Amino acid sequence: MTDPETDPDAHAESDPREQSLFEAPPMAEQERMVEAILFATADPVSLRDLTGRMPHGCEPATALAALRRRYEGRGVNVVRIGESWAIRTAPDLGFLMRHEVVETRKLSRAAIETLAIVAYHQPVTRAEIEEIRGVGVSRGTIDQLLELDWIRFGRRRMSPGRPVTFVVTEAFLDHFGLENPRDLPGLKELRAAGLLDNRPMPGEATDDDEGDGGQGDMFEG
Amino acid sequence: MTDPETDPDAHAESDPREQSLFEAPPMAEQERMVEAILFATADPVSLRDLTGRMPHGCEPATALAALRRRYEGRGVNVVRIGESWAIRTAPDLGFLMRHEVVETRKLSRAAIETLAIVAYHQPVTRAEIEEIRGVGVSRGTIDQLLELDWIRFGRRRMSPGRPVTFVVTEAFLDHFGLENPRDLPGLKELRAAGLLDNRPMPGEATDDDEGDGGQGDMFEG
Amino acid sequence: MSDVSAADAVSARLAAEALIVDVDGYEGPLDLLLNLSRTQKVDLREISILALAEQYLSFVERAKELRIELAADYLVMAAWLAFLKSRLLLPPDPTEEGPSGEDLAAHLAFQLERLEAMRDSAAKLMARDQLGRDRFARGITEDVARVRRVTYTATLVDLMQAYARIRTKDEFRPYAFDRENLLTMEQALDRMRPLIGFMGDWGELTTYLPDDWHSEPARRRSATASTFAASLQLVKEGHVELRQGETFAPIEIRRKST
Repeated sequence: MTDPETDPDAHAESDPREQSLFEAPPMAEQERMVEAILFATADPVSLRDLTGRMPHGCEPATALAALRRRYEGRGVNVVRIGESWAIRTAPDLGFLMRHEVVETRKLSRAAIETLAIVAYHQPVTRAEIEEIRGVGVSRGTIDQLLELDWIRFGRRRMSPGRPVTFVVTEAFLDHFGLENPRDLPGLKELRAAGLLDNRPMPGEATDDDEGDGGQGDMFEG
Repeated sequence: MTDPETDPDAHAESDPREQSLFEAPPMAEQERMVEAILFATADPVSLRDLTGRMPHGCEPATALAALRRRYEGRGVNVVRIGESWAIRTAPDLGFLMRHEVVETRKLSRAAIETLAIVAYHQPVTRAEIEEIRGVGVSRGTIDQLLELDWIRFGRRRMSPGRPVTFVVTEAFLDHFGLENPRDLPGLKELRAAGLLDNRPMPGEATDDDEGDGGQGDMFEG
Repeated sequence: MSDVSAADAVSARLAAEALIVDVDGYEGPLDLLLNLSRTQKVDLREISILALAEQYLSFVERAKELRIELAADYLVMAAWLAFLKSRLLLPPDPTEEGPSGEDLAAHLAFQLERLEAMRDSAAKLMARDQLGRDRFARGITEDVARVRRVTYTATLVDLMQAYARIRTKDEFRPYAFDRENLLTMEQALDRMRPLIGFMGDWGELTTYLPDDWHSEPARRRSATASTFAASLQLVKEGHVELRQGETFAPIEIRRKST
């Protein structure tokens, strides 16, 4: 027998529902209570908390076990966290908790220039890109284009250091509505379209020994 | 024999994330997903959000209906709030949640009455609120309701001065457990008794478009 | 209209005096009228508006003694009620325009009833199970990670312009005219106009370049461009015709037959 003077649970007069001390709610009702408490409480709830919050005579452990079974295989599960319990998203549905926001941005100037150089000069090495742009090409720019799947690694150049080359991808052609990189307007057409000044390139002659001349036929004719 | 080409459940073995555009996850799986999403947030989630977050081809409306039935009579329920859905504890278990009660600033009687007028007469202009209450409405009262996110600005009234109107929000519906503004207690009776009419003072020029039956379209249908 | 009992008058007065003390509870005239009508304990539709008006006016009288300032609302309502009272007391004059006392009284009754209805509704609303008091939302919310997926776009024109920009970058320099190697369109036009009369059948445009602009590439390019532009201008003016057999074929010019 517990001593009513020392048993902390004996002071049931504060029970909000005026449940009689000796009639606990039916188990189904207790399960509902545990469910509501676990749902609404901001922190995981210990068995002790549950006992304290539920009407007198309840057996939260039993209710909890039933609730746990009920949620097995559901979209959320009753999980144990240390000594406490909480309702959490089923692990396999975590992907739903990411809300993807698609944002469309214009490609940076560095990226579009690098892309243009790859497109017109492919296969082209990073050193060549830098040479043509006249400024360094950041790792991030290359990575971005690789990630967009607009450029990919081509074959290695058979020159000292065997540098990797870059070429454009099918996705690139798709995006820009080209059937073939050769469909890119040549320098002459750029010139005709007023996109290119017609002065001879000061460094044009030296461009070729750097590359393998691969792009040459692309621009002539 | 089910035809694998037409049976939507035929491809159920694959991971939902890898589903192609045309194979929605089985309905039981969709129900789990809706369950997880609704459980994860305190705010109501619109059908549109659900559709956006679930894999292509899902039908959250069907899954929602099933989920709602599943939670009938449980400790937490699936409730509809305007065009959105949420999970809320069953009202009869509120007594367990004493810990969770957030003490809110007590609303003044002016604020409560103004809120009721907006709810029952929406969309309603400030002048109309004042006309109904027979007293000026202080800026603070409106501000307080706006701040609580229980009312918001509706469309402007097409009458001289193009006054702004006020309507109640989804948060209002959520707070008072209403599926939609039509469910306001006693609304039908009030309307039948003509007590939601905007009757002009006799002898006053009747302002035709002022009383454009503003709230009609909100409640009808 | 003396159907207001003395007891009611007393309670009405008490209610009226309460207004002075408890301004929060009694906000305004209609509000007060509603309370006065309640003290009559009758259906609003059967209320004696006249009695109500009298009670109200006597309140305003006394309130004036108690409080120096009265809200404008009260005074407007008082004036309106005084008008209403006079309308109700005087026999209707058929020649007079405007609403009858009965109409005004009916409207006031409607207003009071509507306010009462809103009071009731507000009470019903507040009695509902409220979120955060009787119903609760999820306590542990799982933040939805907003994954920002950025897609980049560029057009073919962007691409070509970028390339053109790179290819011409080396030549960017401070703007300066070197006039000696530049044939302006105006100069070309001046040169072409007198020649139109002598143009026969189709002839290559290049033959119309000034003699001393043929050899040096820079001068030749400028002359070609300005002569071409000038001939376009002449086409536009209807003096000549231009044609080109195919891409990159020589451009030919002739005088337009009239």
